[in-house]
Amino acid sequence: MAKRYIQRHSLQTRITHGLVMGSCVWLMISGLFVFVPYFANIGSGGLVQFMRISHRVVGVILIAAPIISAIMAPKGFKEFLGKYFKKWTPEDFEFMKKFVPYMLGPKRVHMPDQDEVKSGQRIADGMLIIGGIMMAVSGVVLWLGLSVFHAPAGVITVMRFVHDLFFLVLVVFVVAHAYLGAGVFQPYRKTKQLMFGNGQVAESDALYHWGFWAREELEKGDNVVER
Amino acid sequence: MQLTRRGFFQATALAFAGSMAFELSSQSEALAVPVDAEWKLVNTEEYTNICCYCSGGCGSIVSVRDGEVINVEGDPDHPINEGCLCPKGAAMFQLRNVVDDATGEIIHNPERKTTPMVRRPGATEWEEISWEEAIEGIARKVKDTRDATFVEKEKGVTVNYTPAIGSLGGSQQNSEEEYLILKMMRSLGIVAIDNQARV
Amino acid sequence: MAEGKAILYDASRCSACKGCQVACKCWNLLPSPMEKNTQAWNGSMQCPPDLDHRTRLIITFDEADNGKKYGINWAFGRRACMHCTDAACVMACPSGCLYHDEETGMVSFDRDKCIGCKYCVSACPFDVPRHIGGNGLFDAGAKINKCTGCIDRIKNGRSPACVTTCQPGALQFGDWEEMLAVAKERVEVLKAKGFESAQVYGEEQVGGTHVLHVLKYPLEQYELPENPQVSPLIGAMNWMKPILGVGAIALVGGLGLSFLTGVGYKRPEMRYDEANHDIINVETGEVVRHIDKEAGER
Amino acid sequence: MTGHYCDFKNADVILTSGSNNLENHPVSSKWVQRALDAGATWIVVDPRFTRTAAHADIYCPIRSGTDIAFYGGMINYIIENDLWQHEYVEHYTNATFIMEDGYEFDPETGLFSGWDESTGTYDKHTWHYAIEEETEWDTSEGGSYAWVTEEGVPEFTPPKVQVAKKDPKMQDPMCVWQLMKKHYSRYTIETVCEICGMDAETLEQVYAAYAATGAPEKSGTILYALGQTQHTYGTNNTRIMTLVQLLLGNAGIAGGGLNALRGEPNVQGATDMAMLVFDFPGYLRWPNVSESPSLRAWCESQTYYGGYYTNKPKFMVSALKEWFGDNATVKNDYCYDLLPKVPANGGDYTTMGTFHLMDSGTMKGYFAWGQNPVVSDPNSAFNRRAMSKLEWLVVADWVETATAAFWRAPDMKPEDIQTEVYFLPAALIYEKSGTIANSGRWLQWRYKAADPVGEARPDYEIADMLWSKIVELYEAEGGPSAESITNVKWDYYIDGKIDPRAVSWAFNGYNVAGTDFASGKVDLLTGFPQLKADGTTSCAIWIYGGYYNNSDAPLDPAEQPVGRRGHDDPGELGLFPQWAFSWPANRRIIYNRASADANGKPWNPNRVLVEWDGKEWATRNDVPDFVFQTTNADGTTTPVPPNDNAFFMKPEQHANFISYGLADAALPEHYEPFETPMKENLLNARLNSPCVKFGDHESVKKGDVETYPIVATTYSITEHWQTGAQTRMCPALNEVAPKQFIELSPQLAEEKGIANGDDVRVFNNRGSVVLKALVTKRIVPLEVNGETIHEVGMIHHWDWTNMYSSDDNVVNDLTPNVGDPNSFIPEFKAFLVDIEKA
Repeated sequence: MAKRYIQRHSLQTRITHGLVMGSCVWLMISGLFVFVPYFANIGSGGLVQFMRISHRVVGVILIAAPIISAIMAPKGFKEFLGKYFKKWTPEDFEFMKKFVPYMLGPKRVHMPDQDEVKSGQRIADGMLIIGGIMMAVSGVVLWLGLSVFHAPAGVITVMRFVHDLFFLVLVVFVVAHAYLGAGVFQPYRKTKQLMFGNGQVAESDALYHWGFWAREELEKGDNVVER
Repeated sequence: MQLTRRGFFQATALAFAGSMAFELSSQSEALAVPVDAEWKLVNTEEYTNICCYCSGGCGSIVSVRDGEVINVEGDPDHPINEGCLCPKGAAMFQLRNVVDDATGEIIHNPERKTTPMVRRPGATEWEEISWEEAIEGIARKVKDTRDATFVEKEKGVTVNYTPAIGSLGGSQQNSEEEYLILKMMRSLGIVAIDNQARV
Repeated sequence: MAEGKAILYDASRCSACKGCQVACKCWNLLPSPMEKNTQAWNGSMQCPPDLDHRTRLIITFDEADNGKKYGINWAFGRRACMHCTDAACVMACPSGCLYHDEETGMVSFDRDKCIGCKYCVSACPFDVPRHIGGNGLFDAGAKINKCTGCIDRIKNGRSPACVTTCQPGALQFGDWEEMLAVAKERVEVLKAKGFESAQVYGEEQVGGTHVLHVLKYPLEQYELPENPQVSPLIGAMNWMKPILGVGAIALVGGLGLSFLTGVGYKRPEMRYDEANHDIINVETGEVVRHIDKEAGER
Repeated sequence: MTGHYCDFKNADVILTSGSNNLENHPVSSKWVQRALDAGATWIVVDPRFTRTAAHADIYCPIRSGTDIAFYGGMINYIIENDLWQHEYVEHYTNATFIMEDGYEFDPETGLFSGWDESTGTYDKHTWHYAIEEETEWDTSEGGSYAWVTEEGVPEFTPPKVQVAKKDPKMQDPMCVWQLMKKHYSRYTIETVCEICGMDAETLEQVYAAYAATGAPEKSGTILYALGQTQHTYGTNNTRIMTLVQLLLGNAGIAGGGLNALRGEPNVQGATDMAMLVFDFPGYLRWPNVSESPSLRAWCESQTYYGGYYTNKPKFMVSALKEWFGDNATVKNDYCYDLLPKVPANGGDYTTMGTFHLMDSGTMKGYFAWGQNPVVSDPNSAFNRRAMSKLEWLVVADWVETATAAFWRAPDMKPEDIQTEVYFLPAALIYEKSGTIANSGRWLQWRYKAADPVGEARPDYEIADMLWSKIVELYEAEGGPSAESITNVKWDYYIDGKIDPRAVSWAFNGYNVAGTDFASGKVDLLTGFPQLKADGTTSCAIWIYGGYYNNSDAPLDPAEQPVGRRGHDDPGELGLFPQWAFSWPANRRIIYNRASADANGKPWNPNRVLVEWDGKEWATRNDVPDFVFQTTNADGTTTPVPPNDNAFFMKPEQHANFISYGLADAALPEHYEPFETPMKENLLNARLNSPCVKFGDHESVKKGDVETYPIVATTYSITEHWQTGAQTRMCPALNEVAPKQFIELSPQLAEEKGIANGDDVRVFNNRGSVVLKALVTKRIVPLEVNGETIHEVGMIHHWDWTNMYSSDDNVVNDLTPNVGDPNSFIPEFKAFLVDIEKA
């Protein structure tokens, strides 16, 4: 009997995510060369200079990729926002309540059904989005304010603080996101397929993770693939 | 760390000794005082000089390595300026060497002219020539002008002068040079000799 | 109270000849504009008008009425790195390029370590650091340029180049305590001469600066901030790094624990029977759960 | 300078006038600050509130060119208030001397006695003393002047010793004191303020502060520079300051004197070396047609009847021996005739005059040795045009100066200019060795540090190459008076190469018999007292005697007095006698006899230069500048007790209030600048000095106050130097002072609609230049004789050359090419212009 899969992410989404992820990782690594004294001193300066310049180039990708993607698919972008900014259900709250126990005892703790985007996901990804925006804004101000323009020292200092603070925030959520999203966490195995594979989730996994959404999709059948 | 003038002088006393005797001995690397391998003036020979601007007579020290001037600054042992120099004096290094703003390299000052040149009548440009050409050309002109205008006697008095040549300047030269220029000019019968004292 | 060495700038002795500006250039091999007539006229003797990428030190000029029939209060000031004890630039510098010289207290830098981030620029309450190179959008290769206190000279037994060259003795160099005493004594002399605004600047500011000023006229006539402060954010940012380190370790630890608890996790393969709204274990065929749509279950 | 830079620290009051010493002689700031720290008062009198004025205890503005009125008022104030130093004036000056009948100054004409309208000169007969008696030199064997008759000494008739009539009580109406008192009685505070423009209160404050140095133990020093000398009466400006110093007993003491801060590194050397039309090295007179057509005439006209200049024939004969070597013998008058004689119109050969000679076609060839007259001389547009008539021009310099490049000035057409111009690249100061003299007369040695860049060569090599070629031509081809050239001694070679050290031997002087430059054997004299007039000694410049006198190490300047680096400071007066050498005879403060009273007791026990202890001049912190002992035949010495001959370089050995030395006044008298905003001279009937030099030349184009109502002056700033050829070649200096500017008051700026930073056109009959405006409260309009006078000041360091910083505007296009009749120095410091927004 053929197995059923639900098409969860489009190719565009996956490419956008890939670009954002790659640039984010690169930005974090290259940023370390300014942030961490040890890294700032590696090599004779050439490496650090390369990192700093790449930080700017890649920063442009980070900012540009989602914007271009949104322009290319305005409807999808609107839906995307809708999925994240919606009213929380009792299951959403329950999910959050059980989140830590679940992380430390997935064999015993069972999570409630979820919509297309889990409440935890909404918080975590939301933090990534907000963090990304803050990094982008502060980054651009720092960049232009120290090169092309001569921004007031106070502005630069505040922006540096913002940039540093959200780096801290992002580190936490990116690592967590990767831990779960890449399926390091055993119950989440195979989820990496969603962004790095064909964007499809197996029926069984979909039922486990996003019960409400999976059933709706299976009932609708539009995005269901059998093979 | 004691930073007195004396301390500095002791540190470089040997180098001074070297500079004092430079005319007698060949310039010796051994006389230089190594201080610190990173030190800008490591292994330099130091020669005292006197500033070339106002007539204060401030002392300066010229530090030289491998025949090239590395630094010029005030002579801390000089009783008049005690190591200090005004902006002009402090820039004496740049008369010879400057930092190229475009490359950051130290280069010979490109504004300085270091080749004899002639500008021919009616020409719009200089022409570089050899010293021999320059000296021969000038000597010929001097002789022709002098001989054509020379006055040997005036009202029975031996006067031996030419009104047709003038010589200006001298305050920039050393006294020995002033004397040689003066002696040359006066011996040619030149009356019109003046220098910056006249302005 | 600061310790170590200090440069004392006595504005009441300064003849504003700019010998210090030039000596700084020549010793430190800093360039000056060489393209013909590139410098504009700014209507003042203060040239260049501010510190710039080539210039670590300027003498400032300010004219104010003196309330008498003739003459004015013409204040000559010095604008360069103050060599703060609580040096914001050192705190802000991520690469360790900027540092406090322990022996002298001078804030110097190791140019090779500069990564051009310019964080020092925004941190400095005196707006001192400038950078050579790195102009334009990508800002590549920018390197810090500011007064080093000539610690190379100090370590080799000389005073900083600006001090060495100062003819009227407006710049002196020595132990911090001694320079402070000289400054205070001078202020008393000036006050006795009728310069009531005379004051020492740098004793208290930012932990005591290693450049002390004797000011002859009111502070407004000098390009010095009344109350220089290190922004608290600069300190906060320095706390953030250990926090991040600890946080990262905790996070990794937590996630590691989480991972271990998840090892061996298995769940049976399920499928959904949309007709009956049943979730079925594929292997056993057993209905694990029924979605009671009529009861409003989703 | 009568003193030297370090001596400023000894002053109780420092008066800076006609100088911006902190800016233009920055090392003075060190020593002035030391004086201030010791409690001195500093007075600055200047038309502008300069960086110097910013530090003064008292600042007093003054209209440019009115210094004689200012100082005349001070003299009057000192005399009226009895603040002068009685013992000093009575003993050491000519105040007690009685003048020749007929001497007078008439304010109704503004002229001294002896004026000849037809020649425009004074017959100075009445400017001399009335003579009591005349005696002869004792030239007999054993007599003081026995040397005159020795073999080898040129024949000349010694001068008659003149003993002037005196009135020790200084009451005789014809005594110098009474005449001077009367002369300056016209210079009241009110009149001075009307002329100079300051208010009476400030002026009196200045007078009182400075006159306080009339107390015997107090010292006051006057620092001056080109602000005093660059006037049509500049020499009298300096004289009147001397008068003040003599009245107050400030000459010859530590912390006193009259100190000319000279503007060029070795202008003192160039003056010593007589690179001047009328002079012979060592402040002797170059042979001229009227006074000294022969050696005998020279000796008779130049030798003083008393004082140290009785020795002039020794200096001259030794110098001729040095000039011509073995060719000079007593039989041929030591080749005196081979030297050129300055013609009667000698003044026409001074710098400004040479441009007239070029313009008229007389002068065809010109050398400029490190000088840039096209920018530094007045009316430079005229000078440029005059130079274009030259057949050839030689410029030796470090950079292409505007003089070298005159043919490509913005207003020139190179194609039309037929002048052949040679540029010879010169070595920098640290690319060669030699002696340099500072303003304090210190002779110091410069050591070569590196070889010249490229093909640049030291000027001594350039001179040697050129001279050798010229001699070669004359030996081959002959020519008029070729012996003037071929008989010259030119043997300054060491190891076959021209060498400044050999010239130093010539400066110091040597015994002819024991010396042969070619073999490197030199018998150097210990000092100029050893010079003789009989041809056995040779010395190029007597005042340098003793500066390079160690025959044991003639090749090593460090072993010579000139190379000394000792720091001994006897009396802690900053004399530093073991540092280098100060001419003459290592005297650091000249006229130092005057530092002690008539009995040889120092006026101030803390500032002892010399002291008589009752038996001898036991304390000699400085080398005595007077006859303090005589040497006996057996070599022993006998002390000479104190006498009044404190100024022994004068024939009467007393300092002069009234003097016949200058062409234009026996006592300094106020005249207005050549171009003045005044309609009349408030002190006498003559507006301008009667003797203004070159005022009639057509190129001058005198401007009047109706057309050009603004007084202008020119000056330097500390960041640049002279024509800027040297300083604009240093990028760091262009950076600290990038543009040529004009300073003007906010009032004038408002009147003319000019804002700070604007371009301003400055113009008069001679030219028009555009400069950047520097509008500043440091310049104030002055109330002069009831009218408001605006003054502007311009710096002058730019021309059309230089790859870093250039400007087509040459400020000296505006200045008048008129000068002082004594010094022939132009009047850069006061002239008329108008301005407008460009």
